[in-house]
Amino acid sequence: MNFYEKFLHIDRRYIFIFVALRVIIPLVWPLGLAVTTSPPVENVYNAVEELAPGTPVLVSVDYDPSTQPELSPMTIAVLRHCFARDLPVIITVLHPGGPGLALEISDRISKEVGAVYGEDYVFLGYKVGSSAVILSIGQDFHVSFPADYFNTPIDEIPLMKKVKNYNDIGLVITMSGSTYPDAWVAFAHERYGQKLAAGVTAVMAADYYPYLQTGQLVGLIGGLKGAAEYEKLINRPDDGLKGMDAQTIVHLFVVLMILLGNIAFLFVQRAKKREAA
Amino acid sequence: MHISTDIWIWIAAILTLCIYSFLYKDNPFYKFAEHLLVGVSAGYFFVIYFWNLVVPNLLTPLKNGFGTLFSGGGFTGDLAALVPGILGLIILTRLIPKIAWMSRWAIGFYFGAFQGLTITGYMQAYILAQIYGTFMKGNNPVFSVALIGSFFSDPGWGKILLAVSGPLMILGVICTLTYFFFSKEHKGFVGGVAKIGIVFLMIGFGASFGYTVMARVSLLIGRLQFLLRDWLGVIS
Amino acid sequence: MKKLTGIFIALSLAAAATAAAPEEPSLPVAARDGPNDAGGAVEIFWLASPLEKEEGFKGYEVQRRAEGEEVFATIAEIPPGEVVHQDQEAEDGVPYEYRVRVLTSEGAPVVLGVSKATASGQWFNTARTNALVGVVFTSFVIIFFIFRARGGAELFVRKIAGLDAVDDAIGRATEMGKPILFVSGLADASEISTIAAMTILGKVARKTAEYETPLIVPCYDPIVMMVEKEIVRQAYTEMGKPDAFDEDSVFFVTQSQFGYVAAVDGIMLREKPATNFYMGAFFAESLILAETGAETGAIQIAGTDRVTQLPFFITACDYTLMGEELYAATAYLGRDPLFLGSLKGQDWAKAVIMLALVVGTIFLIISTDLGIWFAKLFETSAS
Amino acid sequence: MRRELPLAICFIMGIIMTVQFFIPHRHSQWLFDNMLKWLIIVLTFAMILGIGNLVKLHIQKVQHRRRDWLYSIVALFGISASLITGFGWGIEADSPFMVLFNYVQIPMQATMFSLLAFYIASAAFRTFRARTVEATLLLVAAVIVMLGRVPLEGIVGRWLPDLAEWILDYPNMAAKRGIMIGIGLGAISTALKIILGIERSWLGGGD
Repeated sequence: MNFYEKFLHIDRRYIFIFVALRVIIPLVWPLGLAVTTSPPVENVYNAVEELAPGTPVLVSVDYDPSTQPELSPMTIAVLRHCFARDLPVIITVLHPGGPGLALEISDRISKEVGAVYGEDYVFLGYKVGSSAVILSIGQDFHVSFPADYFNTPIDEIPLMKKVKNYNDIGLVITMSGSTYPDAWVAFAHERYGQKLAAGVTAVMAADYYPYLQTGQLVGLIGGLKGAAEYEKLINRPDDGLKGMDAQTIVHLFVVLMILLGNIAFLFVQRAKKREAA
Repeated sequence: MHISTDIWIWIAAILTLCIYSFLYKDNPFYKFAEHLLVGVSAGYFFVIYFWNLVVPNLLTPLKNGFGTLFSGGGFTGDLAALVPGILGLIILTRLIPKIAWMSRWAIGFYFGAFQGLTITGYMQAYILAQIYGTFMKGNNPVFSVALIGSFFSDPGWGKILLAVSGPLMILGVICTLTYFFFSKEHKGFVGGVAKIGIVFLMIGFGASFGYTVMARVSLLIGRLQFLLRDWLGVIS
Repeated sequence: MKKLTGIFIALSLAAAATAAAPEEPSLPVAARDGPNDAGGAVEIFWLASPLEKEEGFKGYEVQRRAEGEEVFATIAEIPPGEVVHQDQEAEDGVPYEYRVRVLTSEGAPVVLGVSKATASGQWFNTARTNALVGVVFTSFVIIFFIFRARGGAELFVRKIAGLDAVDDAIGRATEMGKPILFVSGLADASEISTIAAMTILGKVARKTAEYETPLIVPCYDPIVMMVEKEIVRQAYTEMGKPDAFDEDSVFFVTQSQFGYVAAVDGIMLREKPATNFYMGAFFAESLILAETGAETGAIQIAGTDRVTQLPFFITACDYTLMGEELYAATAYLGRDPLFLGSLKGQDWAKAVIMLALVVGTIFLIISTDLGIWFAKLFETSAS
Repeated sequence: MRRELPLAICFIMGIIMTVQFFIPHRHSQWLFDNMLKWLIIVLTFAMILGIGNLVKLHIQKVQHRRRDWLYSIVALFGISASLITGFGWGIEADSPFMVLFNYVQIPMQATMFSLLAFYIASAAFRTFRARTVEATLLLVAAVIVMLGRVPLEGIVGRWLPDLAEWILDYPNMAAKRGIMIGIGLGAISTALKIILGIERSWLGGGD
């Protein structure tokens, strides 16, 4: 077996090691590869920028741990942005697997920026029945969320005293690993004219571009790349940009392996032909 | 370095490593994790279904329904829950060999109901919506004479791509469908068209494969972040 | 063929004619029963008031009163820019009067107009007429050819490589003295692909019974397990080897997607099956299964109707049944005339769809409006 | 009773649920909403059989000291842990059941899922070879789309991501639509055969 043939039949465990290293190294020592921002993400950023300080933003954590690696970085970036702009944040959860994640993130980020619970942000928790919940917020938050996640009646929460329904909310951002944005578009935007943005996984992003064209979504954050762009916009590098480094490197590695594999394959084929001749 | 002191994080981390050990080869650690996962998850779904479905949709309505009935309130809609209740018990006849055949009644019910849902659901999502989508992109047709005309008045790469994309889409759908002709041998004209269908299929499969790589890497990033940050604390 | 197409097009035209066109309110306010709904809803439209352009305009107020009531109660406040509201709390059969008023920052609201409507549930969803036409037409063609096949018509079916390989794959396992692994997807018994997988399992089990090759069938769903157990038992009985049937060869694992995958991966590495079948509905796990199987050197035959997973099976397996080929397997392996007939019916339906695509293209070339009109015949309603 | 009755039930239910789709009326909607719940309840009963089967197999393994029987004890332990915590303390957010779910089941499931990152790389290397024209097309499309999704702006122009998007939007969608229409017809045909009792393998054998 010559070198090329050996390469073609390389033990796949070597590939595994390379993949693992190519993810671990950028996570530990970020490379800071350049990321250029794209209009859909810039539009979300601008929508937040345009709000007057004090205008509440609703962030809905509509995903579970399976899509968390992609969606948590963008949720964190958006929260940081809102807090930096003095926009109070109302957090809701429509996915049954989401409350734990939402709690952890809101806890961590509020501590980091010194946001006060009840004034700068509030966590309303999970309610079953996605479309019905979205609709009911249009009437009144009380319908679906009489109390917050910690069972404090929302009438006793300073922030919620100022908020009745969508009319009092500047922007809704849904972070979702499945079809929740469709429900938000259909019920919050179409029915109540609520300004809406979405954060989705990379695989889903293409499905939601049409909503951007029609203006049903003001902006869209797609996958780790989108999160990285948002981090760049708010100038606060974190998991998105780090993950993006890892993703880019693994991508290029896979492409390189395919190319090398084909070159080796070509040489082996040629050698075989020569032998046959 | 701030290694976690939470016992549950340690458990989660060790189990994560046990699963990863499978990449090297099958081994006792993997076997342990595998059997634990199968056991815990099998029980998990049963418990979840019980609390989230059986209790609110079977036990509670039955309790209310019979409550009203026995207190003289007559029959109420709650008693409709008897349907799945009885079907469920019929399914369990499988445990008694003598009358195991009765379970087929419940299976017939289950299969029949879903077939009805399938016929209409697939007609909408897989046939009508796809035909519609072949012609229309959002609210605009995929091609128009004007679009093609605009290429001839002002030729350019972007324009030609825009102009041919629509017709190419329709052609692609027709050729791919031809590949799925079963009652005609793929020879001659039909064979040629089916070949073009295969070209579309292969490009489509390649593109979908490439499109998914990124999402898969992010899963690995998530797990490694857990190990490196939440457990070992080597990254912030 | 011509006749069928004619009927199809005529029906589609009829469907288009009956579909309700979106109404433009001619009066300042118009209320109507919510179309194609379960009842309990009234839609109220109005023409934008000239006051909209003036300063101090705050929006509209929709009010309602039932027949016999004196006062109007406000049911919704509508922000500027919208001219439609759906009253979801109307009671069926009660005649209501709806009043829309313009709200301004100063002065009392100005009445825009009044309109009457009664909510009711409909017995036919006109927005689904096209689906009805489609279902009736497709069913008719398929049943027609099933009947023709019963009459003894000659039926041809083209080669499907993945299915031709089934015999060889089982033979190979027998020679090697190794088992065969059959995974019937990770969906419940309600999925058509799972049912197709069950039928293929029946055919495979007959072969393994004949050669007395061990068969391993781990199941994701308990109902699938129940049914498959019976199918395999039946296959062994029919081949005259009821004693060779091992009750424990068909077993339940877990309904957790990746728990199931962990277990099947373990089976592949420990039992080293010579042939792996993956038939049915698969999700993200497809590649984990197929790559693990490839590593053990098994022959792998996959079949799925999950379009997103096909690329992974195509690359990692030896043979892959794509989409409709999976359903065709039953007809192909069994050569039962009724099944072959239905296959022929599907082909005719396909031909009509292709014709519709060509017609639509021609229409689009003639006139964009005509093309859009034709495309809209196939538009589906979500509700 | 043994074969005809289940076939008849299947037929009737199939027709009812097909017709239901076209009726928006409240009664019809009620049936649809409840039917989905009922079917899952039936499934839950069947899970008793499934879990019973799983438990039986592992107990047998332990009893007969078959290969790897020690691990069967682990599986049995897992089932008991879920069932006992789930029925004993309920499934609220901080219950023992959810702790088990969050720190045992979720990490392992997520890890299994993440194996894909490795396998997608090894599968690409192993199988993406320009053996035939078809394989080459697949390979080229995959490489273009992969490169198009990496932020390489500045190194190569916008044309690469644009081309990748075009491939996804047109040739890829065309192929998908073709497959889906075929699937639609095949599924309707299979469902029809089941309703009509032509496809009856689900009945199993015997009388």
